Amino acid sequence: MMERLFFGAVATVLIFSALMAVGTRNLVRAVLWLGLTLATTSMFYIMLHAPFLATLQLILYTGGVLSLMLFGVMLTRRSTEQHGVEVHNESNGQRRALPIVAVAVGLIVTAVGRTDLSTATPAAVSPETREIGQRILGTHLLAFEVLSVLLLAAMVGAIVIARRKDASLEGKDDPRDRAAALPGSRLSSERET
Amino acid sequence: MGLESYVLIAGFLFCVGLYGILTRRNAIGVLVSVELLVNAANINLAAFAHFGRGLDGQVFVLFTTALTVAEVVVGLALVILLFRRRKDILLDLANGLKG
Amino acid sequence: MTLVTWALLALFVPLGVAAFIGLVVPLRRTGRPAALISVAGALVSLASAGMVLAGGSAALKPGVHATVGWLTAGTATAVGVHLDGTSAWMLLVVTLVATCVQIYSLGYLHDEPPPALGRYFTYQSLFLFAMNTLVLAPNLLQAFLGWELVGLVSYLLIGFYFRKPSAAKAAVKAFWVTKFADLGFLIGLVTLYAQTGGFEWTAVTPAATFVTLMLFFAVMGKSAQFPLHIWLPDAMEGPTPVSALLHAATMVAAGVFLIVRAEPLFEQAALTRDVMAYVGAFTALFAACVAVVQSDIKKVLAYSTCSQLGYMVAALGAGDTFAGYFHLSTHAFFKALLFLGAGSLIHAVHSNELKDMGGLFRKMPFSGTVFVVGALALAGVPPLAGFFSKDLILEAMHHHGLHVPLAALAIAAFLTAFYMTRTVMLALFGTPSHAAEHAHEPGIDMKLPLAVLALLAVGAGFLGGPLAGLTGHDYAFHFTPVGGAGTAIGLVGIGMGYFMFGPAQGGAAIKRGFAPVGAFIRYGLMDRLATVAYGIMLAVGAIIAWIDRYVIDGLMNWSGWILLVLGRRLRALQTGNVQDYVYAVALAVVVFGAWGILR
Amino acid sequence: MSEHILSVIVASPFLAALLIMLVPGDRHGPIRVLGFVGSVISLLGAIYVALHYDQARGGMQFGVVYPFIPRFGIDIRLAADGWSVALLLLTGIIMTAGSLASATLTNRPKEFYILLLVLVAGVFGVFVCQDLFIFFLFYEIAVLPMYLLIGIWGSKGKVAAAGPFKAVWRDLDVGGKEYAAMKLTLMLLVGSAAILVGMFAIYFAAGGKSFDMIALAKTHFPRDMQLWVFPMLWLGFGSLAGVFPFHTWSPDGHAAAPTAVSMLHAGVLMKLGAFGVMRVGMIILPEGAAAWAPVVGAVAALNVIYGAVSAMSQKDLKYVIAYSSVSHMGVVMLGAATLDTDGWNGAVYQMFAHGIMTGLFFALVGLIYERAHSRWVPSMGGFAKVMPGVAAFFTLAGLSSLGMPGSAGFVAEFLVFAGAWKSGNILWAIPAMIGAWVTAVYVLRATKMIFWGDGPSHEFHDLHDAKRVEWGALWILGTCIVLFGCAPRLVLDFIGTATGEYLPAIAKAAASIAPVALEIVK
Repeated sequence: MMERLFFGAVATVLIFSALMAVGTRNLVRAVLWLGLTLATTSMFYIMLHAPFLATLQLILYTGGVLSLMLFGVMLTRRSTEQHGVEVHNESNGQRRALPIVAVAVGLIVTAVGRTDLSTATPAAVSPETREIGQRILGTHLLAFEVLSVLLLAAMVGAIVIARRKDASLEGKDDPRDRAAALPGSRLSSERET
Repeated sequence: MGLESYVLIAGFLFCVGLYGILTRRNAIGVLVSVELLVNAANINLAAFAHFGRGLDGQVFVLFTTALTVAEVVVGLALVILLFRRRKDILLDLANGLKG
Repeated sequence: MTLVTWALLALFVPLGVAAFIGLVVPLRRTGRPAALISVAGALVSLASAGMVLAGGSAALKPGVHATVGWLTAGTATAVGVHLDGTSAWMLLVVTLVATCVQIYSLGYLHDEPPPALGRYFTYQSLFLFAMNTLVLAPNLLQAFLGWELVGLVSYLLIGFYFRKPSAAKAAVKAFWVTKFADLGFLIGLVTLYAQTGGFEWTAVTPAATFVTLMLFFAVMGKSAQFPLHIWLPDAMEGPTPVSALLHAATMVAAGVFLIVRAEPLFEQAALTRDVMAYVGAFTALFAACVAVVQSDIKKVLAYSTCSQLGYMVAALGAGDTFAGYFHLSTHAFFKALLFLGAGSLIHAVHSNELKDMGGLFRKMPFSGTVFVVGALALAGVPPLAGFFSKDLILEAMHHHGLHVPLAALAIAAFLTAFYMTRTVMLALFGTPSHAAEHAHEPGIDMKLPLAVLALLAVGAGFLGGPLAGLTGHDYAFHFTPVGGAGTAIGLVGIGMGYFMFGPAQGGAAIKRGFAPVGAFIRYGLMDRLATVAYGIMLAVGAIIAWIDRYVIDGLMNWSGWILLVLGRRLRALQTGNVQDYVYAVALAVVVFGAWGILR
Repeated sequence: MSEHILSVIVASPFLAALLIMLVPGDRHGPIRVLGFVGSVISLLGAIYVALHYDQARGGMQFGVVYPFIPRFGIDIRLAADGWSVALLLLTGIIMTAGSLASATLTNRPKEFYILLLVLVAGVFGVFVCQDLFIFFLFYEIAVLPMYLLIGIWGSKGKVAAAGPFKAVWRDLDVGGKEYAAMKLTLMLLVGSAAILVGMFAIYFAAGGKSFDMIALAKTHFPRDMQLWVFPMLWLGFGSLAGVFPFHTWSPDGHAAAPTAVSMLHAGVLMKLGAFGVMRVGMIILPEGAAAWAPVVGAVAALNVIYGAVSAMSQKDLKYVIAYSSVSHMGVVMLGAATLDTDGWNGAVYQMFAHGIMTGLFFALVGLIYERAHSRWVPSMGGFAKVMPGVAAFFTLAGLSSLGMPGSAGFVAEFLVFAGAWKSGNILWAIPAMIGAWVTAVYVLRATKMIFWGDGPSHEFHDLHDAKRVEWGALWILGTCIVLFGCAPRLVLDFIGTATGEYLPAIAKAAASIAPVALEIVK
C-alpha cells in the first residue's frame, strides 16, 4: 500500500513537472521544471532497483544537461530581452497537436491494457553495478566504442558548428564572407527565390 | 507495483514530450521536450530490465544517456548558430527550406 | 591504248582538272591560268573522244563494255564506260562543243574578276565530266548519276552571278523543277531494279510502260518539255556561253540522249511513245509561239531550244530514234553557234534586249554572218544542217501516221523560220540603237569557236550517212513530199518574217491582230502556275510547321506543364518548418500504431 | 592488340576525360589537345578495325568478354560486325571534327570536354556492345550528358508564344536552353523506360539467364510477346531517332545546343536510336518486326515528308537543319522497315551518310552563328562574298542532304528507295521520295537566302571565312561526303556483310506473319 502511494506521488510529480516543462511560458522555468522531471525519474530508477542509473541520472542529467540548457537559454537571451520571454516561449499549433497526442495516449493505454504484463514479476535481487560495467565492456563493447566515437564526433561537430560563424563574423577581410555572415542574408534571399 | 504501471507512466511522459515537440516555438523548448521523450524511453528500458531479469536494459539506458548528451550538445550548438544568424531561435520562422 | 582507255581519259581528265583548279584555291583565284588549264583539259578530252571515234569504228559496232561494281560487287549496280557508235559520237559532240565554249568563254568573261573566272572554269570542267559520265553510261544507274550531276552544274552555272537576285532565283528554280522531274527517273530506276534486279539499257520487263513513262517525266524536266519547260528561259540568267553549252547544245539534250540510249526499253512501251510524240509536238509548237514574242535575244533562243527539243522528242515518240539523234547532233552545233553568236552581240552592246541591238551587221560582219548561218540552219534551209534532220523528223512523223503531231511540227517549222528571221532582222539589220554605235567585233578567242561551229552548222547535215552507219541505222537523204513541204513552209516563214520585220515593216494588221495573243503568251501562264504552286507549298509548310510547333509539340508541352503545375501545388507541402515534419512523423506513427494495435 | 582494340576505342575517350579532370580548368590549351587526342585515338582505332575486319569471314569479330555481374548473366561483351565498323568510323570522324569545331569554345572548356568525351565513349560502347544490359547502360551514358551540355553551353532561339497552348508556352520558356535540355532529357528518358521494359521482357522470356544479344537473337520468343515488346523497343529507341510524334525534342534540342553537341547529337546520337531499333528490336524480335514493319514504314514515310515540309518554313537556321535531321532519320527508319537487303544497307548507310552530312551542317551553322551572331535566315544574304569557303561547304552538305550523286547521301537514299520499292512498300517510298525533293527546295532556299544575293547588310560587319582548325573540321567532313559518295563500297561492303547475316532470319519470320493489325485480330 505504501509502495502504491509512493509510486502514485512520484508519478504525479513526474507528469505534473513534465506538463509544466512543456507548458510554462518562461524558458528558464521550463528548463527548471525539466530538472524536476529528471530528478523524479531517478526515483523511478531506485524503485526499479537501478541505483546506479539513478545516481547517473542525477549527476549527468540534472547536473550536466540542465546546466548546459541553461547556458543555451542565457546565450540566446538577447532575443528574449528584445521580444519578451513570454512571447518567445509561446506554444502554437495546440489545436492540431492535441488530437494526435490524445490518440497516442489512447493507443498506449489500449496497448498496455491488451498486453498481459502482470505475469512479469520483478527480480528478487538487484544486480550489482559491477555487473553493469562488465556487461558494457563485455557483450556491448562494440556499441560502447561506437558510442565513444559518436561522442567525439558530437563534440567536434558542436565546436565546428558553433565556431564557423564566429570565424566568418570575425574574418572581416573578405567582404563576401561578411555579407554571408550578415543575419538572415542567405535564408532571406533563398526565401525570395 | 506491476510492469504496466511503469509502462503507462512512461507512455504518458512520452505523450507530454510529443506535445511539447509539436507545440513549442522556441528551439530550446523543443530540446526540453526531447529530453522528456528520452526519459520516457529510459524508464521503459529500466522497467523491462527489472521485470525481465536482465541487465541489458540498464546498459541501454546508459547508452541512451550518452546519446542524449551528444544530442543536446549538437542541438544547442545548432541553436546558437541559428541565433547568431537570425537573432532569434523561433523554429517556425526558420523555414529557409520552404519549397 | 585501247578504246576504253581513251574514253576514260575523256572522262577523267576534266574531273582531274576540275578537282585541281577547284581545290588548289590559290590557283583558282588567279583566274586565267586556271582557265587555260581547263581549256587544255577540254582539248585533251576532245582529242580522246576523237581517238575513240577514229580508232575503232569497227570495234564500236558491237559495243565496248568496261565496268566496275559500284554499290555492290558484280554488274548489277556497276559503273564504267559503254562505248558504241551512239556514245562515241555523242562524246565527240559534247567535248567539241564544250571545248568551243570554253575557248569562247576566255574572251567572253574577260572582264570577270579572277576568282570568279576560276570558279567558272571549275564548273565548266566539272560539267564536262558529268556530261561524259552520262554519255558513257553502261547502265541507267550511271546515267542517273551523270544526269543529276549535270543538273547540279547547271544550277551552279545559272547562279554564277550569285549576287544578282534574279540569277539566284533562276538557279534554284531550274534545280527544283528538274529535280522534281527527276523523281520520275528515280521511280523508273527503282521499278526497273525491283523488276529486273539491274539497270540495264536493254532490260526486258513487263513494267516497261511504267518505267518509260517515269523516265520520260524526267526527260520532260531536263529537256524542257511542256509544262516543265518553265525553268529553261529563266536559266538564261547564266553567262551566255553557259546557255550555249548547257541550255542549248548538250545538257538539255541529255533527255533525248537518254531515250535514244534506252531505246530497247522504249520499244516495249507503245503508250509512252505516243505520249512522247504528242508532248514533243505540242512543245515544239507552243515554244515556237512563245519565241515569236520575246524581246530578249537569249529568251528567243531559249524557247527555240525548247521547240527543237520538242522536235527530237516527237521523233523519238514516232519510234525513229535516228531522226531524233541526228537532230540532236545538228542542233547542238547550230544552236551553240546561235548562242555564241548572240553572246558576241550581247558582249558588244552589253544588253540582251533586241531593242538595244539593230544594225549590228555592219559593225560586226563576222558575228553577224555566223549568226545568220545559224539562223538559216535552224530554219531548215537546205543544205544547212538543220534541213536534213528536220526533214527526217517530219518524214518519220508522216511515216508513222502521226498526223496531228506532224501538223503541229509543220506549223512550228513555219514559226521557227519566222521568229529567227525576226530576230536576225531586229538584231543585225534595221536602225542601229544607241548602244550599238560602239559595237565592235570580239577577239580571236571568240571568233575561232564561232568559225568552227559555223562550219559544222553548214556541214553537219552531210554527216547523216556516216552517223547512221556508226549507230547501226540506215540513212540516205532522198527527197520526199513531206520534207519538201516542210522546207517550203520554212521558206515561207522566212519570207513572212522579212516582210514584217525587214525594211518593209509590213503586216501591221497582223501584228495588231496577234497583239492580244502575244500579251497572253508573255503573261506566262505556266510560270505563274508554278509560282502559285510554290506559294501553296510554302503555305502548307507554314501550316505544318505551325501544327508541329503548337499542336504536336504543344501536347508534349502541355503534358509537361500539367506536371509542373502539380509540382507547384505539391511544393506547398514543404513548408520548411521543422515542426510540420515532426507532426507528419507523429501522425504516421499514430496511424501505423493504431493500425498495428487495433487490428 | 587485335582483341583489345574495341576496348581501346571505347576507353580512350573515357581516359581522356579522366585526364582532363586533372588539368586545371583555366588551361584551355592542354584540355583541347587532350580532347582531340582522345577522339583521334578512337578514330584511328576505328580505322584499324575497318582495315582488319575480315569481310570474308563476316560475323562478330574482335570479340572480348569481361565478366561483370555473372549472377544475372551480365558481361561486358564487345564485338564488332559490319554495321559496327561503319558506325565506329562515323563516330570517330564526327567526334574528331567536333572537337576541332569546338576549339573556339571559351566557356568552361574543361567540363565541356569531359562531358563530350564521356558521351562519345557511351556512343562507341553502344555500337560494339553485344550484351543487352551493357548496351542499355552505354545508351544512357550517351544520352544523359546532353542535359548539361545543352543546359550550360546552349543558346536561345526565338519561339513565339501562340496557338492553343499559349499560356503554357510562356510558362515553360519555350526555346530557352534549359527548356530544350529538359525536354530532350525527359522525352528520351521516357523512351528509355520503354526500352527497359522491353529489355527485361526479352531477358525473362529467354529464361532470365543471360543478356548476351547474340544468344538472344538465336532464341525464339513467343509470338504474342514479340508483338507487344517490339513496339516498346521501336518507340523507346525511336524517340531518340526522332520518330514522329516523338521528334519534337529534336528541333529545340539541336537549336539550343552548342556546335559540337549538335554535331554529335544529330550526327551520331540519333543513330543510336535507329541502331537500337534494328540491333535490338528487329534482330532479336524478327516476328514482331515483321508484323509491325508496315506501321514502322508508314510512320517513317510520314517522318520524311513531315520533317522536310516543316523545315521548309523555319526561319531559324538551326531549326532548318534540325528538322532536316528528323526528315533524314525517317529515311533510316524507312530503310529499316523494308526488311530488305538494299533497304537495310541503305538504312545503315544513311546513318553513316547523314551523320557526316549533318555534322558538317551543324559545324557550318555554328561558324555562321559565331560570326553573324544571328541564326535568323531572312536577315541574312550575300554571305558567299565574305565567307566563300563556308558557302561552298554549306552547298556540299546541302547537296548530300538532297541526295546528289557523288555525295554519300545519294547512295543511302537510293538504296533505301530501291529497297522499299523492291519489298513492295511503294506507298511509303513515294512520300519519302517527295520528301527528298522537298529537301532540295528548303536546302537550296536556305543556301540562296544566306549566301546568295546582294552582299551582307551592314548589320553583319565582322563576317569572315573559317579559320585554322575550323578548316580541319570542314575538310574532314567534306572530304568524307565526297569520298563515301564516290566510293560507297568502302563502307557499304561492311554493312552488306552484316545485313546478309541478319536478314535471312527476318525474311523467314516475315514470311510467317501477317501485318500487326491482322495478327491482333487473330
